[in-house]
Amino acid sequence: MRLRQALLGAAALAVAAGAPAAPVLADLYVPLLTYRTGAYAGSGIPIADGMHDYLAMLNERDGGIGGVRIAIEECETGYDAQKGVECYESTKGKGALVYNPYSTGITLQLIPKASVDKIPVLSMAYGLSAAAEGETFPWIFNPPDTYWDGASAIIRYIADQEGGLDALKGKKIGYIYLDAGYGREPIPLLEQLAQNYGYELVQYPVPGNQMQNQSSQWLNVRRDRPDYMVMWGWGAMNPTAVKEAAKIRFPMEKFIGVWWAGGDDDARPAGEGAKGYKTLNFHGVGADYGAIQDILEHVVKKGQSKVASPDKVGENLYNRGVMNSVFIAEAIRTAQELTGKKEVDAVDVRRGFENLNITEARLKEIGLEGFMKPLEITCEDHSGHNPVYVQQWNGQRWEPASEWFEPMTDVVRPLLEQAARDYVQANQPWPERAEPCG
Amino acid sequence: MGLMTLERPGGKRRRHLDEVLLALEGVSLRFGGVNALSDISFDIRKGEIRAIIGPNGAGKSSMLNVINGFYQPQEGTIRWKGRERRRMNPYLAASTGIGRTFQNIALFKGMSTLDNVMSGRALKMRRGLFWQLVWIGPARREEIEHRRRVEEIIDFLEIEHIRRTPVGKLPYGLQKRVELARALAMEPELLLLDEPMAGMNLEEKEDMARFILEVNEQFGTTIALIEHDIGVVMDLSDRIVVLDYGRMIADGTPQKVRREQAVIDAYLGVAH
Amino acid sequence: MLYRETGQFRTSYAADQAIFPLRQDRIGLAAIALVAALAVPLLADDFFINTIMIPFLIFALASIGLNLLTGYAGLLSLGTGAFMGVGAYACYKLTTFFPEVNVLLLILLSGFFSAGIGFVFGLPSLRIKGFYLAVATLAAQFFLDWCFNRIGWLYNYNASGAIEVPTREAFGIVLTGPTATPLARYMAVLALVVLMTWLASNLVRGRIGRSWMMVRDMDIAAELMGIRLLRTKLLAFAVSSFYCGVAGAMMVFLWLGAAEASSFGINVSFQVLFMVIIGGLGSLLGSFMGAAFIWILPIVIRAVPATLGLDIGAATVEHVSFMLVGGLIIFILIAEPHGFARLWQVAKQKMRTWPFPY
Amino acid sequence: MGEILYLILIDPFVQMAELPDFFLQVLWEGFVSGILYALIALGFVLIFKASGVFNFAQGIMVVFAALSLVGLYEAGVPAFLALALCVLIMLGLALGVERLVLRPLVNQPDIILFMATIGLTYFLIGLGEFIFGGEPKVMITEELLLPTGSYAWEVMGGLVIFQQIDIAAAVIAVVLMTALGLFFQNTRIGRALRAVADDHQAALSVGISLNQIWAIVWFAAGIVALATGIMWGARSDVSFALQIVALKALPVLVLGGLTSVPGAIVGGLIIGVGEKIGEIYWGSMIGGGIEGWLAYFIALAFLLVRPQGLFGERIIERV
Repeated sequence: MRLRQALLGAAALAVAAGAPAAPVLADLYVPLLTYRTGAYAGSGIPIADGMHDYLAMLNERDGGIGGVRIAIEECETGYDAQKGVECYESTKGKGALVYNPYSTGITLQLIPKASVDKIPVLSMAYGLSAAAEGETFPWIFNPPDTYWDGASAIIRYIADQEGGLDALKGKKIGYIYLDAGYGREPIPLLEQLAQNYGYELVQYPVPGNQMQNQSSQWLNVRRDRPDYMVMWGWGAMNPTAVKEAAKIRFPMEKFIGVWWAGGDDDARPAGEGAKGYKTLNFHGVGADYGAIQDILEHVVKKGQSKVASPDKVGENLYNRGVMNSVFIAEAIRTAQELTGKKEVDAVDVRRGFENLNITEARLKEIGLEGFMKPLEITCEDHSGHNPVYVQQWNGQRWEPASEWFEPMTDVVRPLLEQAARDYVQANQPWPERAEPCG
Repeated sequence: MGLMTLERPGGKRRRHLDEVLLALEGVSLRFGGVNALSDISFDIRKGEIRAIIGPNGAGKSSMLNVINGFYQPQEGTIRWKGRERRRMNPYLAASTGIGRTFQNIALFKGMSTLDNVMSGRALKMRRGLFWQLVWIGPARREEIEHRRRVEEIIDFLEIEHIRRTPVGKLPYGLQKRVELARALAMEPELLLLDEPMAGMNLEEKEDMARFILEVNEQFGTTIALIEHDIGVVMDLSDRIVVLDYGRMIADGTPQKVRREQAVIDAYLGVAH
Repeated sequence: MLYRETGQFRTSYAADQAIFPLRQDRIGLAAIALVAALAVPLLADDFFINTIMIPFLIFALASIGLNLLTGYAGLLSLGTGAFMGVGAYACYKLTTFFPEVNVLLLILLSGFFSAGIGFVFGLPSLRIKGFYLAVATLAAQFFLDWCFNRIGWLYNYNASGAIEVPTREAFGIVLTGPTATPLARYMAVLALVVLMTWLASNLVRGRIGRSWMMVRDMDIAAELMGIRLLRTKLLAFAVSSFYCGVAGAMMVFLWLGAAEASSFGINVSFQVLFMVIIGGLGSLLGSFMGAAFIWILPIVIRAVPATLGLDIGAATVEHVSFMLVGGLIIFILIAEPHGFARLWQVAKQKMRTWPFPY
Repeated sequence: MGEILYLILIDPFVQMAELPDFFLQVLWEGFVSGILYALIALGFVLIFKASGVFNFAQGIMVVFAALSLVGLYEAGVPAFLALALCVLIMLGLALGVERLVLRPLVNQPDIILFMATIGLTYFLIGLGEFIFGGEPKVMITEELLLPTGSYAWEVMGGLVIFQQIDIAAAVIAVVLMTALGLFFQNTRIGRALRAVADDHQAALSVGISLNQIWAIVWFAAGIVALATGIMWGARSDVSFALQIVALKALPVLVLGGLTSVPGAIVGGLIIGVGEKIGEIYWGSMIGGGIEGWLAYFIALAFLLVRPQGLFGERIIERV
């Protein structure tokens, strides 16, 4: 450690190689890989704020988790794989307990490393869907839902609107997505379901360098006249898509995004035109939760948060960040209970995740009653395949537009198992699970 | 006219003035509607110094460009070493023994004198990519062998002291000399010199004239040159072609050309 | 004082043509070699090797590749990132087809694929020059980017659309994949980079290197001296792309561990172009200096607040880092447009004649 | 084989004929994005013409100008005052660039100046995010009294929708280009600028101040950037991702010829319309999303025929 600092210092044009400001070892060190810069900052900033503020609130209100303070360190990745690896390498030596890459690309880089470096990766509802297979990926967790859950839930929702799965036959469903690993992941499932239920899937890829220039895709939509549009967008792609949809007068209530296409800043720029736009969600929005009020009181009011204004607290993606940190905190707490130690390490936290059981009662305890559905992770299932709901933009904020409902876990599960087998096959020799369950 | 009084060491020169190296017949070159050259016929014989003169815009440089294949004439035939050539390109010209210098110095500015002269050997070096990469062995031997020849030329032209200097930093006169060295490194049979003495002072001109003569004698290189300084041309060359407005108005020995009325008119600017 | 050549005579053309004719230079090189091959592995920690040394060497190799094209042959390219990508995807397919073959060999082989692609995209260079050509290379950048996304075969139809580096060995040592130690990967990178740098230095001082520089400095004169322009330019494209391709394969296999199309985006092209220009066009040593500067500077900037115990947000540091890097690039270009390589030369010249000012 | 040829050579035209209203819509969309490309390219051309600098920073100037405008507004400055202040900011930027970047780098090779503008791009990205944050912002379209509605035109049994903001963009682009044209044609500075474009040395020798000219063209390019930023910001939002779109101006630029203002406009329209038609009628055959590179290939195809671009000055090779 000292050598590295010395080398760095020497390179730093003789910046004094002082003692590193590494966290005191007794702390629970949680690095947050965030991005507040670059083309995806629009989505990255509220999530970063939410993640940071919940953990900071625990420090302020409870003195950390189980009485041990959390050392929070943000590392800026810019949604860039190179910087992501740099962040990983620079923080893992400090005793990182868990990583949240918030980028499919970085997640894929970390998946093989996790089992070698023995640090769990929490890719909350993103990353590799197959990672839900705990037996194959003991170090990766992607609760509460995988992309395939999301895609199947949207199809189920559309079926409900149309009056049952049978009514899907002959329907045309358009799929507009960011042309990268992230957007392409749901395609196998959507195609599978198209076979099962007889709808036609039309794809509209949006290249990364065309995110803000989507008029071609939407012209195609206008020509093809799909009955529904499904979107897997991120960053600057989302607001542009919503605007373009409004422009071609696509019926917004038939335009449904995944949970990542549901930032408040995604819908707001389109003004009135965005009214009716829907996205999936798996947690509540707004600030009317005890824990979030605590954040306002203990963190935002004290000026320790980076949010631009207090009314950003409670926005959809902010709450997404909060939920992410709830998972981290609860996993650490579970690990503390399981091991009896207060200062847990990354191996313990993995166990904590695997035994994570956030019940209604627990949600009430932490001031998040009704915020999300109870979540239970098992050794086999690292996702939970939790219920989701559809929310709708009313011009000002998101409002629930459906009850909570289950994704098509029965369709998703076999596909996940197959994908996990394929992954292992492609990455031979893949380590056998050595970690005991429980 | 008599600024330069070079002694022609005429008798000592070995000559094969009967053997025609390059012959042009009825060559015409047009750019769009402009006739750069019309119906030019003359020849260059082995071992001679042949001058092409004429006022500005007479088509002299175009003539050289036609000879070494940079321009394709629309009409006419060119016989090079006894064989008529249809399509010429600079690569063929260079590889069959035509070397040249340029009116506005065309040295490789980012390279040293040595590298510039070495670049004249480019066509003579044979080792391919593989040996170039490995270097040790054939490629290095080849490089050293050619280096030896190049050093001879450098000695000959008395530019040893600037061997390592980037050519961009050299004074004008020396650059011209390096350019000559580079052309000589190609070991051409026919050397085209485009205004080798333009912009030089008297002393530099004398040096350059001496080099041209020595090249002609020692290496037996046939030389075709364009030059504005009529005095130099008259003293140096064996035969002279005079161009004006793309047409040939005279051809012959200096003595003969000097007397032609058309030449005098062209130079004094009589209205056409 | 230390840097005097007095008393060292070159008695043959061979000695005069050596890369390092001066004894002091040879001693310096040996010292660097010792540090790189012994001191770094023995003393440095994983972070230093993984985050500084490996990427630095890989980018240095990519810079050499671009430098051969832009610095030596004078052809400006903005497609470096994509050519690196071709190498990476080729290597991925090769390791899929030939799992048993020495992975270092496959990394080198993958260079041939990017050389081929570079050759094709070099074809317009005969007619198109300067910035026009640069824009034409952008066509390669964006088209190849699209291919990396669209041609499922390239990434074995992974649902994630990414390539994941499998575990492969060379000489019985695991070099790629998650179980490869940073040290093993570092030594592999070092060996390949040293080898290829040596080859490049041979190339640029011989006939081929000279023919590139001829084309760069004055293409018409080069043509009239018998250089075949298309052939020379295409060779430059192919060799340059070979180097970039190998660098790309190394980037994914020996450094990142996984990649998707966006890993080879236009930003990478600019990153490498920066390295070449800041280091010095037409200088292999400059490629190393440029890569060191452009890669390490932002890391140092990011480390500064933590080292000094300042609490500045990660995003702010990033913003400042952008401003500093941008500002420094302009500053360096103003101070010495020919890059670090020229600065180094000038410094050496000063040392030679020290203590006399001339 | 025949089937493939049919798909490539005939089917797209059948589609165009079958849905003429849709084809009109495609043309219109292509026209509008072409206008926006042309505006970005215009900024490039102004600077290239006067100083020979290939200004890579034009894209980020667009973002920076739009961000400043929205940022000032969000800070409580009234919309039109913010617009005026933005003009001043662009003036400051032009003076700063001239003084700190161009003047010290005068007479350096093109590629060095090009790199300096990439350095400038990095600097402006950092500065912009530092001041205004990385969040995307909503363009203050209505506050600037720009129309936001749309017209629907029933034609040929269908519907063509014109966004008012797009029409406004076209109008503003035309006004801007005309104004610039008149400025260069009829004012002393304009004439000086054309003189500089023809020959730096000659211009210097008749007493034209290069520094002044450079500051003026950078300022003009800044104004163009501001207009582009407003228009493109209104179409999507104001964020740093916009500068990627600005890269599209490069093929437009080389297609038109680096030094030609009409070239930028014609090039913009060719690229804008060409890539829309290509994407919609041919793109789906190979999976779509080809717009990312199609523009470059269109430009490349033109360049192979005319290496100096459509309106560029002919490159004459001589020795």
